[in-house]
Amino acid sequence: MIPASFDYTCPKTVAEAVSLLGQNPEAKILAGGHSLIPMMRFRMATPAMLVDINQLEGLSYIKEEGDWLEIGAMTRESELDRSELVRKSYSLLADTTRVIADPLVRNLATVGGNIAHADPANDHPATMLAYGAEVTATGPDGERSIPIGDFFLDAFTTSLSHDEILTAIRIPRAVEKSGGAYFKLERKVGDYATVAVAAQLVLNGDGKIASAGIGLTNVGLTPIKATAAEEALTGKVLDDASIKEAARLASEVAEPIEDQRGSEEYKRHLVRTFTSRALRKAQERAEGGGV
Amino acid sequence: MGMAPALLEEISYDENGNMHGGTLMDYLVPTAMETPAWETGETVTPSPHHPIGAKGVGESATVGAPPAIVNAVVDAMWHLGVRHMEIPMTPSRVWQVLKEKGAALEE
Amino acid sequence: MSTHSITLKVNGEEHTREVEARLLLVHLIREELELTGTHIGCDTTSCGACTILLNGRPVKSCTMFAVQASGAEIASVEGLATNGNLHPIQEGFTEKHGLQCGYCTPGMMMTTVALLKDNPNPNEEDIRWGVAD
Amino acid sequence: MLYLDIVRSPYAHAKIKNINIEEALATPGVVSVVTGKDLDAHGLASMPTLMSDKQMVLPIDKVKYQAQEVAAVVATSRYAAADGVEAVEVDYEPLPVVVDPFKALEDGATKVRDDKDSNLIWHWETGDKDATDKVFDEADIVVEQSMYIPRIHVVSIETCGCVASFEPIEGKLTLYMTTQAPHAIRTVLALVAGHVGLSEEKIRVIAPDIGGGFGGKVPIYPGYIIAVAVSFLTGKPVKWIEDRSENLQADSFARDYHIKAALSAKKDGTLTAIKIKTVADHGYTDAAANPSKFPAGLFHICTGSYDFKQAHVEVDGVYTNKPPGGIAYRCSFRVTEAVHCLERMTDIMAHELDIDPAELRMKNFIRPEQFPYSSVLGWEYDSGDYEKALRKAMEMIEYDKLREEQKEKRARGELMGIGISSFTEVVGAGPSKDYDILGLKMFDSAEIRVHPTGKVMARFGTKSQGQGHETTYAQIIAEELGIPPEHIQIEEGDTDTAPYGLGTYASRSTPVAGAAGALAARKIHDKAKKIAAHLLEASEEDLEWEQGKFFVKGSPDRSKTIQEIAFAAYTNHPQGRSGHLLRPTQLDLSFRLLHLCRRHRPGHGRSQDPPFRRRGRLRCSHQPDDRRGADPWRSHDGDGARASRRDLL
Repeated sequence: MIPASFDYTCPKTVAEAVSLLGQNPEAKILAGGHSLIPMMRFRMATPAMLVDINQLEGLSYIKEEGDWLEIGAMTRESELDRSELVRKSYSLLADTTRVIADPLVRNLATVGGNIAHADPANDHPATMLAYGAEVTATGPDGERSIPIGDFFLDAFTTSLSHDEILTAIRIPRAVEKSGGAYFKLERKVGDYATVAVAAQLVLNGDGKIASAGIGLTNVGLTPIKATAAEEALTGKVLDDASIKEAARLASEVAEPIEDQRGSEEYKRHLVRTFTSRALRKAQERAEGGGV
Repeated sequence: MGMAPALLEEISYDENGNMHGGTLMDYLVPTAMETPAWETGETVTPSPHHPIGAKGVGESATVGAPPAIVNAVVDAMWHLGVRHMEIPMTPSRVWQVLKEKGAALEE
Repeated sequence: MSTHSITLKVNGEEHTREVEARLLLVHLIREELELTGTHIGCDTTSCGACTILLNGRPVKSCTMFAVQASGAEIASVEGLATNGNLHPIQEGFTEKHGLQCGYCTPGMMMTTVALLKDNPNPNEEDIRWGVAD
Repeated sequence: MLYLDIVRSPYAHAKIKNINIEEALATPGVVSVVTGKDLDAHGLASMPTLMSDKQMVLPIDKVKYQAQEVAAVVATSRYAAADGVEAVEVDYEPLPVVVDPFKALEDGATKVRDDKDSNLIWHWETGDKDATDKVFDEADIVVEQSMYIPRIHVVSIETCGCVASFEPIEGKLTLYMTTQAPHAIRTVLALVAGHVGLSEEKIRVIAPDIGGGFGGKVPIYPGYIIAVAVSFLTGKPVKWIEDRSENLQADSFARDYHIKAALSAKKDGTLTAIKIKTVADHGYTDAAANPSKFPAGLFHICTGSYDFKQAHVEVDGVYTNKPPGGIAYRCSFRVTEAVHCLERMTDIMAHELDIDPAELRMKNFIRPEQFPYSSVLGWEYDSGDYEKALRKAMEMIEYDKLREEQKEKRARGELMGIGISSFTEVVGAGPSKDYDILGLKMFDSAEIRVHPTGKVMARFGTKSQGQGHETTYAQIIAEELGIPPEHIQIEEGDTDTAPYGLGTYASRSTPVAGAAGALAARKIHDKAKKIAAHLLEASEEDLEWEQGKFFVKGSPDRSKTIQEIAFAAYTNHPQGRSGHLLRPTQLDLSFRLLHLCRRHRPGHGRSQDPPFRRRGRLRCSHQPDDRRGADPWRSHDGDGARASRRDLL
């Protein structure tokens, strides 16, 4: 399994990288490489040029600023995993990071790569949908912000243009009485999800749901935002009835297909089950219990 | 130790002879996380035909474990009318059986 | 197709090589530097037999191009023993028969070295989690 | 060094209309592209499988399974070879595919093999059908069940691969390869390529440390033959290392057994007979690593640990458009399939009769006093105490408590199950009357040399893949000779130095080669006694042995250590025994086992080899091939091995 030949560039600045992409329509960005390099080894991807963005300065950080938690695109999954800030206040993100691939992959794999690759089986996309995150894209005309809901167009296709680089992801800053959880069924460590569900809740002072976010992994061509389920929960108290209804709505919006991981029916069942579990856990965390 | 064929490993083909599971991403070999802890014991009955009484035991775990694991799963569901489970007993297969027997729970 | 001059430190020793961009790091280590303790078990980043330490962190050297490692410090299993003395991890693996065929053992050892650096007193769950790849 | 990479078929069944190699040959670094036609010109386009069926090395006109080798690219680097593979253009015409073995057996089914009449490879049956049917007719209860044991792969962490290095001046081929059976490989290579001049004495197979085998590294795969052929033709070393995906998609597979079984019993739970009908999917060629006389391997150990009165087994081997299947994997020649069937059936019977599965097993176990026991399907069981083993396992897991817990949980609607299996496996592939590979009768060999300072070099015909032979064999020899294990060097895997053996699989190394080691060590021990008698000026009858030294009875001070004796063997030998005594410290003994039956293992625990017994307490009661070596003063050069080679010719 030997990749085809390619030209390699390793720019030092984002502007330089953007310019290289602009000049080379067959170029691809190399971030953590843990999706791209295996595909190149199978010659399923044969880019003429790689623009290695691992040496770009200032793209690896996790910080709260204004209304956002901002994460640099080149932040390694293992850095997220070790971040006290993430563990303390962003339980959904912490849950997700912990189950991406395996510990060694997480040492190189990046948050930006996981999202920009737009593999519906990747874990961060659903989580970012549940959070209502925003993607920062840097191109020849500077930065622009893309709501995550507008980002995933199709399998492996995003709204980034060829000469844009995903440079950061912004998650709404954690507020009081908020919490989330990610539930994933994988066949073994390192596997893609059979099904996974991300849920994020913000509660009002009276315990009712101020806002709910639900994202689904690997049950369609793109990660799916379960909008109807989110809306059905808003303003309600999380109880057996509202959970059941949200789980049903989430499972309806899923578009799973039968494969080695299970039947369509089974996957819809998992969406219901994990939506219920993730919501319960999110509620528990929003109320200050559990981690 | 024999759990892999019982629970994970399978090579299958579609009707055109295309293989499912031709990489280690889909041919599932258990890691330390999937593998349970186990206890071993032994009794000794030396072979009378052998200068040091030795017998081969290289495959002890792998031969006996798959039916033991199937027997456990079927034992758990016998009262529901389940007589047999094919291997590998993946989560989706077990769920399918429970569903057919009206025992799959919804949360 | 481009070639690149790279310099990297492997087990404390500096090496400079002219490499094709597509040369995988594991092939540089095994075939150019002739450090064959690092093994290849799969094509899909699944097995961990090729694990080395890249600037102190365990990574899979089959899923990285050699050119990306320019300027990096790499530790492979050959660097564990010092002055003819086995590393405590090597001694531990020997004592507890943690070898069998030994093919993935170098990767297991490098992972374990890194795990213990982060977490000197892991419980069983930490260990299983840490080496599950 | 040249590097080989292989073009593989995307189709499971297709006609090869054309192979265009021009672009590949123009690829930088590519030296040549080898096709089936090129190999055919040298009579190397096909080879025999371990079951004497035919396997294509490279096809001439048709491919028969997905990922089959179609052409090979030889280049100056692995990277260039991969580029060459990408550049080879093959024009295929897809043909109808048969993947279901039941459909393959239907009239009018697509024929997988043009050289055969049908897709049925063989029908094999054993046991008395009428007598079995009669027992079934008289039974109180009969249970039936179909089951499928899917295809699985050995997936040893190191893939297959080799460096073939032909030296044209000496005419000698050295093949470094990851194999479990180096000598058998050497013989098979000579059979495949003898006609082009690769005679067996000109072939050296070296298996260094190898990354797991599990049965998958017993056969020869096309890549090996292509590498050998290219090295032979170019006179350069050629390296072929499989990728993981190639390994998973093309090498031999295990299982793929479709089983229909019926079990009969009396009301009280006494099992009376078992009937099994199986369709075995072997893919496009019968490459199973079975003893020739048993097409379905040792599947007929299916009566397991129980005292059955009758049994009847039928197996149909079937060709399909899949890679070769049927290797012995993680068991001794299809025992796993048999055990799976029997233990499922036993459990179903227990549940149907509402008898505890453990109790039903206890009731039917062969009892200790029944050994040696002859099974109805013709296996002789030497020893065992099955009930004791199961009771021990039940105590360890606190079986009764678990059943209580299960009852409580079930009352609460929770599902909990407890599974038991017990099995008896025929292991230690060594009884020549039952076992062979391609006619090579199974035995194994040990050669022990004691150096003047009392250090030992011992070589064996087996090949460890991590089983720890270096430790086990050293312990056996240490126990026999009183030489510390750390002074004993164990070597295997080089056919130029190690004595002929059939390799390591089917749990055979310690039972067979380990036995040869013990017997060879005993011969040295007997010789040492003669030298000690000479040195101590005592008669042999007056000497006693204590671990590591001989001493004169009643005078413990008058003693000679094994190390002193070893030195004397080279410097101070008895009159009239000179040359003979000095050098025949080299012993080569083959050992064939008549019957071995593994210790019974209920449940799914792991176990260790039984502790080694000191000689004297446990005597070998049957040493069939030991007669020739009865004179300890005579060197013995491996008659067993020679006899087998004669059998082959």
